[in-house]
Amino acid sequence: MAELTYREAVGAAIAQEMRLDTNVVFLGEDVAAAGGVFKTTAGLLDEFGPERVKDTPISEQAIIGAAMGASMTGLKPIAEIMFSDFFAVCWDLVANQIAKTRYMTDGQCSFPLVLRSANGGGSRFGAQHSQSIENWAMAIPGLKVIAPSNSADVMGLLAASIRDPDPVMFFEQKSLYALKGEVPDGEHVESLGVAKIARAGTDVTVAALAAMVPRALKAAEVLQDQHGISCEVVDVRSLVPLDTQTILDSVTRTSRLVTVEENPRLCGWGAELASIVAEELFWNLDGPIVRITTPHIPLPSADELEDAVMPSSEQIVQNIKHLVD
Amino acid sequence: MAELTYREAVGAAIAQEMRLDTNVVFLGEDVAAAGGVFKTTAGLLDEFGPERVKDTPISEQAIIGAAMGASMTGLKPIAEIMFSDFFAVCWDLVANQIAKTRYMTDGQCSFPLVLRSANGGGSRFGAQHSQSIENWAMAIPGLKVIAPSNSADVMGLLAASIRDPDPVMFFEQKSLYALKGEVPDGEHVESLGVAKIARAGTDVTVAALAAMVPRALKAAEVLQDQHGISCEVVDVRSLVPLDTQTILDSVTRTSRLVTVEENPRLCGWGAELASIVAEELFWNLDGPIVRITTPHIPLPSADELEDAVMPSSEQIVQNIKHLVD
Amino acid sequence: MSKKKKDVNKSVKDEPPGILKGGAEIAIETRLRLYRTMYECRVLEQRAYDLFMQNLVKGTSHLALGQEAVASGFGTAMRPDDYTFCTYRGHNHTYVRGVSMVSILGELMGRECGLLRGKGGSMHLTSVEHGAMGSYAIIGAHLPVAAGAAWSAQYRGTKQVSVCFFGDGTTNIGAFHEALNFAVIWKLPVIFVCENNLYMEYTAIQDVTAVEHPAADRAEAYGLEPIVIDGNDADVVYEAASTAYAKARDGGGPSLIEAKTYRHGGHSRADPGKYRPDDELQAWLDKDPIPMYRERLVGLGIEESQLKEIESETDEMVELATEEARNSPSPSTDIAFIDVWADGGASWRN
Amino acid sequence: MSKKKKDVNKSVKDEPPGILKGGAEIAIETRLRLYRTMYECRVLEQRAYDLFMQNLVKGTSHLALGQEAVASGFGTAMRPDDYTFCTYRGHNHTYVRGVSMVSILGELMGRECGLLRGKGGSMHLTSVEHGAMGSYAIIGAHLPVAAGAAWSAQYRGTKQVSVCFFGDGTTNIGAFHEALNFAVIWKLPVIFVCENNLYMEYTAIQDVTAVEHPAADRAEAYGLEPIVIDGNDADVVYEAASTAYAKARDGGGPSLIEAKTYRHGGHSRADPGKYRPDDELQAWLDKDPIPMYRERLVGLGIEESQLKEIESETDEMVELATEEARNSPSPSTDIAFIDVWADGGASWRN
Ligand SMILES: Cc1ncc(C[n+]2csc(CCOP(=O)(O)OP(=O)(O)O)c2C)c(N)n1
Ligand SMILES: Cc1ncc(C[n+]2csc(CCOP(=O)(O)OP(=O)(O)O)c2C)c(N)n1
Ligand SMILES: [Mg+2]
Ligand SMILES: [Mg+2]
Repeated sequence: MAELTYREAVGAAIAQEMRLDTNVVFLGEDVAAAGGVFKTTAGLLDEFGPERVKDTPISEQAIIGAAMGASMTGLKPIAEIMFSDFFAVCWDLVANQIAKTRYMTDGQCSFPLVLRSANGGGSRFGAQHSQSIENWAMAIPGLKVIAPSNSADVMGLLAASIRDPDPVMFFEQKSLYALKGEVPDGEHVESLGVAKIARAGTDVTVAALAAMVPRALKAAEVLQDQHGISCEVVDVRSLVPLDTQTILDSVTRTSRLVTVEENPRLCGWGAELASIVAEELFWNLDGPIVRITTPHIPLPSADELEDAVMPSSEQIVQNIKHLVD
Repeated sequence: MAELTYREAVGAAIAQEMRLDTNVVFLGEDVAAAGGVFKTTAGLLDEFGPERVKDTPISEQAIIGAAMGASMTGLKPIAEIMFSDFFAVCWDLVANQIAKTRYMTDGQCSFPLVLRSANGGGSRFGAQHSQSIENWAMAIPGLKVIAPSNSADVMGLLAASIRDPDPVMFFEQKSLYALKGEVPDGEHVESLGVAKIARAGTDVTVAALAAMVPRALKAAEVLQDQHGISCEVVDVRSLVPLDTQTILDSVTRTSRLVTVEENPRLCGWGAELASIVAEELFWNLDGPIVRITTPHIPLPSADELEDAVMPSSEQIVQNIKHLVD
Repeated sequence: MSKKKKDVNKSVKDEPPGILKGGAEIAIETRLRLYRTMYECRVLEQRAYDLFMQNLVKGTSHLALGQEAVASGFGTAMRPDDYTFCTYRGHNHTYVRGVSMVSILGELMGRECGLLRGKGGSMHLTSVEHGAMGSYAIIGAHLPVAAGAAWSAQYRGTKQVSVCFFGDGTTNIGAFHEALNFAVIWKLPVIFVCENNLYMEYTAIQDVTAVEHPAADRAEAYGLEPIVIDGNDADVVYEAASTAYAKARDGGGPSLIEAKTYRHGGHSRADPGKYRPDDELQAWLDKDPIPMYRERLVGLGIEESQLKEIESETDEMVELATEEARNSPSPSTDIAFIDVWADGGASWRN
Repeated sequence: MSKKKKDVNKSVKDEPPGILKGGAEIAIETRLRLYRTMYECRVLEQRAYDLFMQNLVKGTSHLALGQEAVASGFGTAMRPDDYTFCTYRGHNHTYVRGVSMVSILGELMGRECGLLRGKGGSMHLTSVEHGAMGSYAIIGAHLPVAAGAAWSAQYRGTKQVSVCFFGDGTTNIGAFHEALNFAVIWKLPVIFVCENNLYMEYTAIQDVTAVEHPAADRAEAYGLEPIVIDGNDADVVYEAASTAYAKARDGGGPSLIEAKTYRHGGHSRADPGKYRPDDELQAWLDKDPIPMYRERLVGLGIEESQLKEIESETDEMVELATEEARNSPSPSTDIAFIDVWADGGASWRN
């Protein structure tokens, strides 16, 4: 086991896969010579050279379009979009072209590509650099959607995403980049579509993603220690494919579901999960399904303001206490 | 009462508002001289002249950006995006700029504009010209989201959208354009944020939107006549603001909720509604919340294929029969 | 402005459409192939039009009647493993890659025999096995995608060229700009072909564009040579295409070619095209690429009978294709629920 | 390519930075204002930098140290009711409209006295009452928005001009292209100012751009005159700005101006800017617009004492502003939950 930061795990996964497959190529803004503005891809240019690790202009449509065209003709591109908010400038390529073309062409083309991006709040970057947009991607048929919460998952799931024959949106929570964690030695690959029980429990299932996982875990500890409430924390990890089995199994055991989402309220992944459970496990439930989200607002910039709106472990504790009491 | 098509109601609403307020201006591709590719805006150029009714290049970012800049400096622009799928090419302007700038600037700017577009399936246009993207808009704080099901609502809600001081995404279901309906004489304006009970009932609340409303109504008739099941059909009309009061009242009475969505499965507005009801009316419910949606796939083009995937009144009947039995 | 226009005109090959060049260097077999291809495109799309009229084609459809010289010229100059990217107005560009008439007509009618078994429709014709890498229905998107395929060819060292067809209206969207700059800085083997048919949907391109030549007047913004060609002259197109292919294959990077042409009909099925002045339409009908090219061939000594044979063979071909497509069943609705993912499935959960 | 470059050079005002023109026509009061404004910008942003170093500014921040002549030249030439649109590197462009130092520093520190009470932060400075219509943090977006404000001014007949500042890197994104074409065809009173500081974030603009002058070499693609100016010479900027404002106000339509300049520091807070060659950096430090302009003023007979007074007044101003901003409380967290809508609220349901 080596200890890697979440940031380092990104580069390690890409390097691992580039070593194994010369069809893997990587492009983005400031990713090569500068090693990425979050320094996630430092060293790749040196190891793999300028044919495989490429700096681009500020042309997100060209970046994603290039990845699409390359993927349908034999390469396995990884494209970086610096901040996930910027997917809005190239959403046509993502949502209308990459996601749909396999289906529209009766399965003639595949798009083995990864679009990775720094996602989420907590870094005081304000409303245009802090969004959690996993739900934008989840709403589009044809995209796989991954959002890891720790270094080992970054490495294993990013490697799996690169190997996957379908387009994968890989969201790195930027406030976690400095977080350290153990990563298995040697080649490390996990499977997409598998949730992880990050903490076992019996009273309530708490489904969380990315930066909300550590907060949910902390809340679970407090709830156990101070209130005798036992939470099972599920790290959803993969929104598409969604491991409904693990989640439904957990809720079957606990009879309660709380989701913790970083994104604004409306149409988040938690709503989807809530609707699945409300339909499929209705008779098993012992109480209302509760969603904890950022309110339906853009994110403010100042630290106190941002902290006030994003779901905190205290808020999770309060909500669950209230629910279970 | 005059009988207008859904298509004519669009032009009537714009004309009504342009007559009342010279700050209302209208721009889009092929909207002026040609009267729009769906002929919704025929006659506006003649009546209001080329200063107020303007043809643009194929430059959706410029169109939406122009509307934004004009709205923050005194005008009330209406911009047409020909097919709602094309919002993907200008999503940054919509989701990151228009929606967030009022909040980010501590309320300094308002954006009294309307972005209207032909939305939805059923016209055999294939995956890139048939999407229902109300949920894309609903997921973005700062956007109001309207989707009418009939001529009177088109007229009343579009007029209200134009008068509204906030940005409104106005989705016209293109397969309804030829549908005729009564529209009140004289100035006609409704309120945003009000759902309508399109049919009263006692056994189950069916929440539907746009083209799904007539299908839900037809299903309700069949269910009543053939199965003795009484459906209350709620035409949601306004996703943001959402009239939760009308919907929750209805579900309180019927104890059951079925949503009928045209969009692909994941993260649709129905999921949001389901999650609200699963949290707030859990103890009132008599059974699972059921969502009827298009599967999580792009839309196919051929008529039999498209019909096979979009929610039909038969499918609504089957689902509700199964639920209530 | 006046200075600017002169500059451009100096360096462009701008021929008034209809004045056909000699093109003596083109082999007669190639010429016959150009003629046959244009003629095939013409009858194929005329048939498509008839089928709309009989309500056998649903949804929408965009014909390129009058623009056949562009598809034929590029298609004929292409290598079999080159890549084509085109738009919703892509029947001809797809057809010239060797895709069968029956699969095209079948797709328009949404039949089992259709190229995409009805899942894509008229706007999305694609045949990867023929290098027809898709028809894209949202303006601009396929320009960067074509650049990406060219990047892949460059990386893999295959000498394949990617060619991307689009209209005049497309030059005003952002993706055009990004793709051109991107292709040039990476020196990609891609050819951008603007078919300037003077209109976007119903709006004249000159009413919404800051320059006279919507593509060529932008070429220098990317360090490219401005090229305007007579898109109704199959020989001119063939030569311009050959030059651009050779340049791309030799590592010379991208080209941007503006081919002036005209669509005989409206923008799409629903459009009678009434916004176009009668005399303009008539002038272009007089410059129909097919009869003009036929005349040239006759002038070059080709027997009338040989041309008649091409024509009757093609007419028969389209009849047979129509019959076969009409007799093809509707696709099983099962196929609507598959092939979202590479494993053939569509499920998003376990 | 070589032909092209010559063409552009012929028609541009391309001065090597540092060679200051006489500019004898500019009134001395205006010159003093230009100097004062530059100096104010400089100390304001130096203070912002110090506050980062003390960890009193969270998040990110982008300084324009070295680029002050552009903001000052345009700001000074502007009419009070004109509109400014700028980027995340917008402290100076906002400040020159008359916004107070305390509200800018307060915003950077996320205090109650901040221009946006901490809701926007460094990247989104906006003061509608001063015509500072926003700082936009996603590349390209504000170009069409600025065009829209110009459209509104045109429609309302107010003779206001909209000016839009952006960087060299921004010229390669789609919105640039769409906005330029759009502004020209509608003849909008908008000025697009590209501050070419040679770098996007960490990548040199020349490595990712098909032409030498990222903005000016694209001007002709929109029928505009290519203009490159020395962006480090406040007089040159002021004159170019005045010309463009007059043209816009007279109904002459948009201008695109490329101002060559350089940022002394890194792209943003996190960046030491090490990717820039030492000699390049040194050469530009030697061309610092502020000491150069000061020297010119002295050469023109301005008393040293008068300049010192400006400087000490400004130094005191920034001290006071810093104190006031530091003493300002954090905003009440309540404000995070309001002002999504024009009614002041944030609710999406009844
Ligand atoms: C982003 C986008 N905007 C608008 C449209 C609608 N649309 C389809 S074709 C067309 C006109 C395109 O004109 P041009 O590029 O000249 O091609 P042509 O149809 O003449 O071949 C328009 C506006 C679209 N498909 N995509
Ligand atoms: C669409 C988009 N892509 C990328 C970024 C990240 N980014 C912020 S500033 C910047 C560089 C911009 O360079 P330039 O336009 O030259 O302006 P400068 O920072 O030099 O003033 C980049 C890439 C962004 N904000 N938006
Ligand atoms: Mg055209
Ligand atoms: Mg720059």
